[in-house]
Amino acid sequence: MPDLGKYADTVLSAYVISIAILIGLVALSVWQSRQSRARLAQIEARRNAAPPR
Amino acid sequence: MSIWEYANPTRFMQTSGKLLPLVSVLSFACLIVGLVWGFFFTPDDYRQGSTVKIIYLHVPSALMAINAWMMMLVASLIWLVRRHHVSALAAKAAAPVGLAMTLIALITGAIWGEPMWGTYWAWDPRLTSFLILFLFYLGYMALWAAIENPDTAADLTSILCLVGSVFALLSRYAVNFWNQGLHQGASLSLDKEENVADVFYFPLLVSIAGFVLLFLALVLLRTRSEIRLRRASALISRERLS
Amino acid sequence: MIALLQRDLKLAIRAGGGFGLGLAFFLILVVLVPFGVGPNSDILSRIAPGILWVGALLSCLLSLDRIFQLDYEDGTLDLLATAPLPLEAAATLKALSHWLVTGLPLTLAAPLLGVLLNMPSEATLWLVASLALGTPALSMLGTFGAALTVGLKRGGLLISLLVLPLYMPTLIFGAEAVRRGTEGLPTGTALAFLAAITAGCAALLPFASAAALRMNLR
Amino acid sequence: MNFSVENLACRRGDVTVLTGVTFSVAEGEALVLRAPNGAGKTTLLRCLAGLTPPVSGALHFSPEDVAYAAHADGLKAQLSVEENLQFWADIFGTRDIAPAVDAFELSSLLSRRAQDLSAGQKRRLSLSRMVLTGRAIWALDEPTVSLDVENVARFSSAVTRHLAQGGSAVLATHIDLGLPTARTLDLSPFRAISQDAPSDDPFLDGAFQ
Repeated sequence: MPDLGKYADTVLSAYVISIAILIGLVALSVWQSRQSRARLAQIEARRNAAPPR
Repeated sequence: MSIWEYANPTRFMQTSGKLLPLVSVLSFACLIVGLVWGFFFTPDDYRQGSTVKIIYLHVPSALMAINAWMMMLVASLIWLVRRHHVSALAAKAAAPVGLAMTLIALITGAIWGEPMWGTYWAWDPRLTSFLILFLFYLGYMALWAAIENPDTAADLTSILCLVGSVFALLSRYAVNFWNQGLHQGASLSLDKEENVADVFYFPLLVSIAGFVLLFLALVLLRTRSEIRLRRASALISRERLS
Repeated sequence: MIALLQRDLKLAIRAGGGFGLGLAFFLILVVLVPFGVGPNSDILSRIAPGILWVGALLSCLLSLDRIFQLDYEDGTLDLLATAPLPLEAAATLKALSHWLVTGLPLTLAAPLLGVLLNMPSEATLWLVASLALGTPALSMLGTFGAALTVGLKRGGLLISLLVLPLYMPTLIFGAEAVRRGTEGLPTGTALAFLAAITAGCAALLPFASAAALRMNLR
Repeated sequence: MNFSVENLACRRGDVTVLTGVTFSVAEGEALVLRAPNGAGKTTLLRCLAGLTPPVSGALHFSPEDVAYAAHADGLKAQLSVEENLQFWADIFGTRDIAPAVDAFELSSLLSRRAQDLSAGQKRRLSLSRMVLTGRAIWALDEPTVSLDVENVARFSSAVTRHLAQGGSAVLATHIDLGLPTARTLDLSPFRAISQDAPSDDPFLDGAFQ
C-alpha cells in the first residue's frame, strides 16, 4: 500500500466508488445479456416445437 | 466484402461473438495494469499530493463520456442514412455506458475538488458541462424506454441525438462564457496538460486504453443483448399475427 | 397557412388555459420565490433576472404537451399530414402560435413581475430584450420535444426531460445578458448568441420536428 | 382518376400484415374493401394516403391526389361547424365551403359548435370535408359509422356525384351503399400469414444465439 498522506480518504473513495460503478455496469450488462439469451432461447424453442405452417 | 455486411444482425452476432472474449480480456488486462501502476507505482504531485492518482480514473472516463456520445451520433447518422438496424441498437447499447462514464467523471471530479477547491461542487465550466451531458444521456435513454415500436424509437432517438449534439456543444460554449465573468478558472485542474508529466503519462495511457477497450467490450455485449431482444419481439409479434 | 395559425389562436382563447394558464403560473412562481428566500430586497433584486428567466422557461414548458397532443388524439394530425400544407410549415406555425400564446405574454409581463422582486430598473430593458430574443427558441425547441413524444400516453414528464437540457444554452445566454446589462458590462455577445440560437432553431428545427411527426404517425 | 397498386406489402407497427395487394381502380369506379376486423383495411388505407410507407411494392399514383377520412372525425369541439369547414377549405386551398354544406345539408348546423353535435352529425361534418379537398381519390375508413339510413343515402349520393365527375374511391365498409359502379375486393387472400410473409426485418432471417 503506497503512502497516500493526508489525502488517503479522497483517493481511496474515488477509486472505490469508480470501480464499484464499473463493476455494477459490467454486472448489469452481463445479467441483461443472460436474460436476453434465455428469453430468445425460450421463444425459438416454442417456435421450433410448433409445426411450420 | 463490404463493411456494411456487419450491419446484418446474423453476421454481427457471429463476428462480435468471436471478438468479444478477446476485447474483454484485453480491456481487463489494460485496466488492471494501468490502475495498479497508477495507484501503487507513481509519485505524488508536488502541489496536489496523492490526489493526482485520481487522474487515472477521471481523465479516461471523461474522455469516454464524450466519445460515447460521439459514437452514438455516428451510429444514429448511419441508421438515419443507411437504415442499418444494428447501428441503431449499438447507439442504444452505448448510452448507459456513456452515462456511467459521465457519472464516474463527475464523482471523481467532485471528490478531487473537495480538498483542492475546498468544496465538492464548484460551478466550474468543465464540471458543469459534464452535468449537462449527464442530463442529455438521461433524456436520450428515457426516450428509448418510452417508445414501443423499435424502428420508431430508433428514428426518434437518432433525431434527438443529432439535435442534442448541437445543443450539447452549444452548452459547452455557453457555460464557458457564463463562468468567465464570475471568478478566474481554478488554478489547479485535474486534467490540464501541465499536470501530466511523463511519470504520470504512461500509466495514464494504459488506463485510457483500458477504458476504451472496456467501452468497446460493453457496447458489443449490450448490442448483442439488444439484437436478441429485438429478434425475440419480432418473433412474438409474428406469432401473434398468425 | 394563416388558417392554421388563426385556428390555433382561436382554440387557445376558447379552450381557456391558453393565454391565462402560463401567465398565472409565471405569477405564482414569482410570488413563491420571496417566500422561499426571504424578503431581503438586496437578495431579491440580485436574483430577480435569473428567477424571471427560469420562471419564463418553466411556464413555457407547462403547455408544451398540448402543442400536438390534442390534434393527435382527435385525428386532425393525420389529416394535416395528408394535406397540401407541408408538415415543416405546420410545425413552424405551431411553434409560432405557442410563442404568441406563451412567450410573448411572458415577455410583456416580466417587467411588471420584476417590480415584485425589486429588480433594478436598468435591468428591465435587458430582460425584455433577452426574453424577446430568446423565447421564440424556447417555443421551437418545445415544439420539437412535443413532436418527439406525440404518440405517447404520458408524454408530459418526458418532454421536460428531453427539452430542458436543450433549453440550457438559451437560459445561460439570456440570464447572462441581463446580468451584464445590469452591471453596465457589454451585452452584445450574449444577445448575439441568443439571436443566433433563435435563428438557427427557426431554420433547422422545423425539419427535425416534421421528421419526428412523420415517424410518429407511421 | 385511374390508379393502381402493385404487389403492395403494408405494415402495422413492426408487423407486416398485408402482402401482394394488387388492384386497379378506373375513373368513376369505387372499390369496396371487405375483410374481417384486424385484417388490415385501415393499414391499407393509411398506406394509400401516404401516412405509412409500404414495406414493398409500388403505388402508381401520388398520395397527394388522395383525400383520407379516418375513424377519428378530426373536428375541433370548440369551433363552430362553419369554422371547422372553413379551416379545411383554407388548408386545401379550395376556400369555398358551399359544396360541402350542400352535399350533406349542413346549412342549419353552421353556427353550432362541434361539441354540441350528435355523433351522426359529427360524422356528416367530417365526411363533408372530403368534398372540400378537391382531390380525385377518396380513401374512406368506415365512413357510415353512426349514420342513419337517410344520411347513408346522402353520403352515397355524394360519393356517386364524386365518381360521376371523374373521381374514384376506396372504401372500407360493411354495409351495401348501393353505389352503381362499386366493385368489391376481399382482402383475406392478401393477409400475411406468419412464415412466408416477405419482410424487411433482418431480425427474422437466420438464427443466432
